[in-house]
Amino acid sequence: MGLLDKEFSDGNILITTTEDLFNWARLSSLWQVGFGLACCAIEMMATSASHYDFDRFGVIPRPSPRQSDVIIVSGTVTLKMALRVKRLYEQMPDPKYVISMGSCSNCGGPYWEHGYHVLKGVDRVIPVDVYVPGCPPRPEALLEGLLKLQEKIRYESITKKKNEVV
Amino acid sequence: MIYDFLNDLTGSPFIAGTITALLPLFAFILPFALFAVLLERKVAGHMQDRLGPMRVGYHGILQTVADIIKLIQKEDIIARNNDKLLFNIAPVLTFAGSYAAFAAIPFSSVFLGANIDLGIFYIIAVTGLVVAGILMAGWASNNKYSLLGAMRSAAQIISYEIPTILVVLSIVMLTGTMSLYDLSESQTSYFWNWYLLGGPEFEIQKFLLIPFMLIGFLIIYISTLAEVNRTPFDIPEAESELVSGYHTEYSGMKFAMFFLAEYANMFAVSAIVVALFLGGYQSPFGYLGNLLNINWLIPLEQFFWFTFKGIFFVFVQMWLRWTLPRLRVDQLMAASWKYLIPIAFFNLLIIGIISIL
Amino acid sequence: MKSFEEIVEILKNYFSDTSIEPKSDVKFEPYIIIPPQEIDKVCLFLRDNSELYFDSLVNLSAVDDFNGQKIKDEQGNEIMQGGTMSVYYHLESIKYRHKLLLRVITERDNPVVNSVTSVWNSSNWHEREAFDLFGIKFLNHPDLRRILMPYDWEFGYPLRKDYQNPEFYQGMKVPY
Amino acid sequence: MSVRTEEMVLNMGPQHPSTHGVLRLELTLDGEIITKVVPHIGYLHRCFEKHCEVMSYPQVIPYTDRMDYLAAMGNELGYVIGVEKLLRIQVPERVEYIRVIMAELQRIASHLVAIGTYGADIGAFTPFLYCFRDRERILNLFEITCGARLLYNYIWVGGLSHDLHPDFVRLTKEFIKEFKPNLRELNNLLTYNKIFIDRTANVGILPLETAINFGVTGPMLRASGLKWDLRKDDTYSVYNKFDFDIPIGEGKMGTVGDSWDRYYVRVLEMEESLKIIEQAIETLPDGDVTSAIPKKIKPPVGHVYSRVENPRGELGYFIISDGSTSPFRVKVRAPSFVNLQIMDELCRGHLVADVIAILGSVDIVLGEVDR
Repeated sequence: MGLLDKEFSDGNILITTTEDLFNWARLSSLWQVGFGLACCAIEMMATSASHYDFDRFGVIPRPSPRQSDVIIVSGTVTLKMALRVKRLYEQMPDPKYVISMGSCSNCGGPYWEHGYHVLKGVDRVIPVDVYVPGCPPRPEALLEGLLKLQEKIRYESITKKKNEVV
Repeated sequence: MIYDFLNDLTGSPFIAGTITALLPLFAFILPFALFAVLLERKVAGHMQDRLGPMRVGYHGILQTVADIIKLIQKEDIIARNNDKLLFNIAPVLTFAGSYAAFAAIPFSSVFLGANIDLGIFYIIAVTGLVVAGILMAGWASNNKYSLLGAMRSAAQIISYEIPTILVVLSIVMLTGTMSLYDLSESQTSYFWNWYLLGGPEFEIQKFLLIPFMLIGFLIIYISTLAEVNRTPFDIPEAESELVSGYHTEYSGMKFAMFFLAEYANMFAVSAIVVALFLGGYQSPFGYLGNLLNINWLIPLEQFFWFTFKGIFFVFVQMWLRWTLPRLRVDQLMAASWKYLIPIAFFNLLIIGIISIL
Repeated sequence: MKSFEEIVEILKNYFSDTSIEPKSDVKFEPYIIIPPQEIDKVCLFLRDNSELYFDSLVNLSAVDDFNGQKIKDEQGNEIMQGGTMSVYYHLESIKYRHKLLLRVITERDNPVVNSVTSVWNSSNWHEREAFDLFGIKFLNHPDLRRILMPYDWEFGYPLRKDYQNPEFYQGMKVPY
Repeated sequence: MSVRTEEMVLNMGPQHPSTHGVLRLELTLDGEIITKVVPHIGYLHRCFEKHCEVMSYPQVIPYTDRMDYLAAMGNELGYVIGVEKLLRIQVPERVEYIRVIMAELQRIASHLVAIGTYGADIGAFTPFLYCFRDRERILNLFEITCGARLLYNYIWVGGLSHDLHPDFVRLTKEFIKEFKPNLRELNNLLTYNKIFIDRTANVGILPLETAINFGVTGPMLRASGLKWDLRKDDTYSVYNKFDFDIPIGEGKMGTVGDSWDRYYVRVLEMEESLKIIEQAIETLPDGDVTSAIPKKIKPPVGHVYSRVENPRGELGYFIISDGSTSPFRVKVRAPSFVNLQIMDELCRGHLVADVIAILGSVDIVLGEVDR
């Protein structure tokens, strides 16, 4: 380990404070891709709407993936759609996060056995940060998923590798 | 003005110039844009039975700060098929266009970047850069949505410049000056001296002018609304049609520049309207500084009144945005060429006739 | 409003007995069996006849009758040989408020049916769907492509009863 | 001088803010004028019909929910009516009344989404959120009844999964009372807005002949001027006991059958649904909602076509039974699937912005288009 590496890996005050600031900014302003797939998309819309109000947490839908930070995969990913979802994910700029909303995108949901055209879990094409179970998840569940994601971002570090983070 | 003051203070024209140039950016545009975005979200939220940002800072006041810090961290994507040079220049140009306009905007009788004789002419000219930037962005993105958005935007801004200029012309004709400073100075002390209410000359013409001034004010407000691409004229970035229009392909800081330029522009056009029709930085009820005999209070009061009036019109723009649907591209053109321009033209004629009476 | 028998009567006046085969002894809904090569002519007649005026095709359903011979292929999967496939047409006259059910029976190994898109535009996508999921070819269809499955799906027709799902599609694992 | 011009192909979707899901439209443009629209569907093909063939009759009901996820109650109702026809079951009157109430509440909820998203497509975002706010109250009513917000599995073969909550009648009355002024507010904000009318009137005119030939049903067909509603014309459940009108398009702001008419028919239908709910609640009979649920569902060999008027049009189930406990084949005639075919016909010669206006007025749900 070189001197510089050591200096950075120990996490001195300067780095940790900027890191905290950056993490705080990232977690407070998670813009989602305005993108819905199936039933869960309706619940996602309901979460953005007046009663639950995603905007309270700083989440606003952006129509273009280039300007978004988080993609909420809301609904069944079919084989025909899977590569499009992947491309959408690839179009987003780093750092980017994925919330898999609903049983369908977690694991295929009710279509796991006989769904000849259903991808059994969106994690087969893109990496997922937070899974929200439910069919469809209630808006509260999605909010909880978002808070979990924020928690995850809070402890991210530029010096440590992502998978070392608890 | 402020340049002379700084020049005296530091003795160096270079430092004075730099500070004068950067002052509006850091003292006003950035804070204003951050504030305006937050205001927009709060206004939208409350109009829609929501709360808007709540978690970041007290009632979400730090929301836009977080947004900007986040946007700085984002990856800057330049796709393989983008025209790299234009793609990089476009946001800078757009931002520079709206930033340069602030040079001639009279925030108060002392806080004024440059007292140009052709102030209003200069502002209208440099905001033309925005169009160039948008066109470049649309072309360089190599994205059909961006291209359509850019084309629409260029057509729209050019069409709506004409009624704006016709109305500006009528004011210029009436006052004989293009300097925004002189215009503001002439509408002094009380609100009945505003050009919206016929100007400071207390004669029969003043009362004849009032209805035509109101028409002129409405026209310039509508057309400036279109120039900054706000609803109901937001077709260049119409979310539901063109994804995000000309800035679809931009990410990170470049997108933020477009974003800042948009909000800076909103204030710039409101400022023009305020300076032309609503007395500029003049207080509508006289000055507290005069009353208490404190001279240094007056510029502060003026600054307050100017930003207050400007932000009020920005608020009206937001209010309209969250109330109205958007027009279609052909209806938009028709609104300008069939209605606004002829009306503005006749308005100009009538104001001309009244002024020679 | 015409009853099923009256409609059959009118049809029999215009078409030969071999092409009109009414089935009224089934439970719930009686239907008429039409040969696959004549369905478009019969439908055109049904639409344009002033007494019948079936101006709307409500539904078109393909069905794998699965009544052939079960055999095993090389991998030991059970597949079907021979047998029939049917296409059901639900017609309705909005003007006279009567309904009719037609059935076309075709060979399962090489299902070919005449398209009725020229009669009712609404059958366009229904027929494409039947082609996509069952492999029934509709002659004279203007645009017979896959509709629900991906255009490059080459693993057969999923709604056939003996369909086997592939292991991988474009690098993605398909089974759970 | 001749200028070489080229047609541009614009791909809209599958990820696009206003395709209402994962629809892909391939637009061929001449400038901004549409010369051809090719819809590509199937991005949400979830193999409903295959599942029907392996599931038992009651197990299919949750899958029907997931087709038209905005009108799950209506989907269940159509399927259950079909199976009951096969089994020849008579269900208690209370069950029928509750089913009607639920279906009509669902119709309002679904139309609210349709209207709200339509507003958002045109650029008015606020009505969208107002609609969702009101919809949330209907979802609360569903939630106290069966515990689910969106997909209910509530209407069972021969009965219902739960009886009504004791508070249901009171809360529904409260909802109706509060919803009526909200509907007026919506009309003021959006329906009679000059810009909204400019954007939608005389856009995407659908003549009646074309509509019938394309098999279009539901509010779209009614907007073209035909009084055709299965609730009245091929009545099912207990709809014949209630007094309500069928609103049709009158070309108030433009031509009969334009987008505004399609939109307005939905607004009027919500009022009619309120009427039905009010009547049904007043005359709600007593009874046991689970008494007629059969222990074993094994219908005789045969086939049946059952259909209901869903918010988007005629939803039909063609159920073939081979005498076993699971259907031999279920074919769904999905209203959105049929209605969507007409996009090309409606869009030609219009501008890109009009495609959005037309698509919104067709009101599709992709879950149902692709099944």
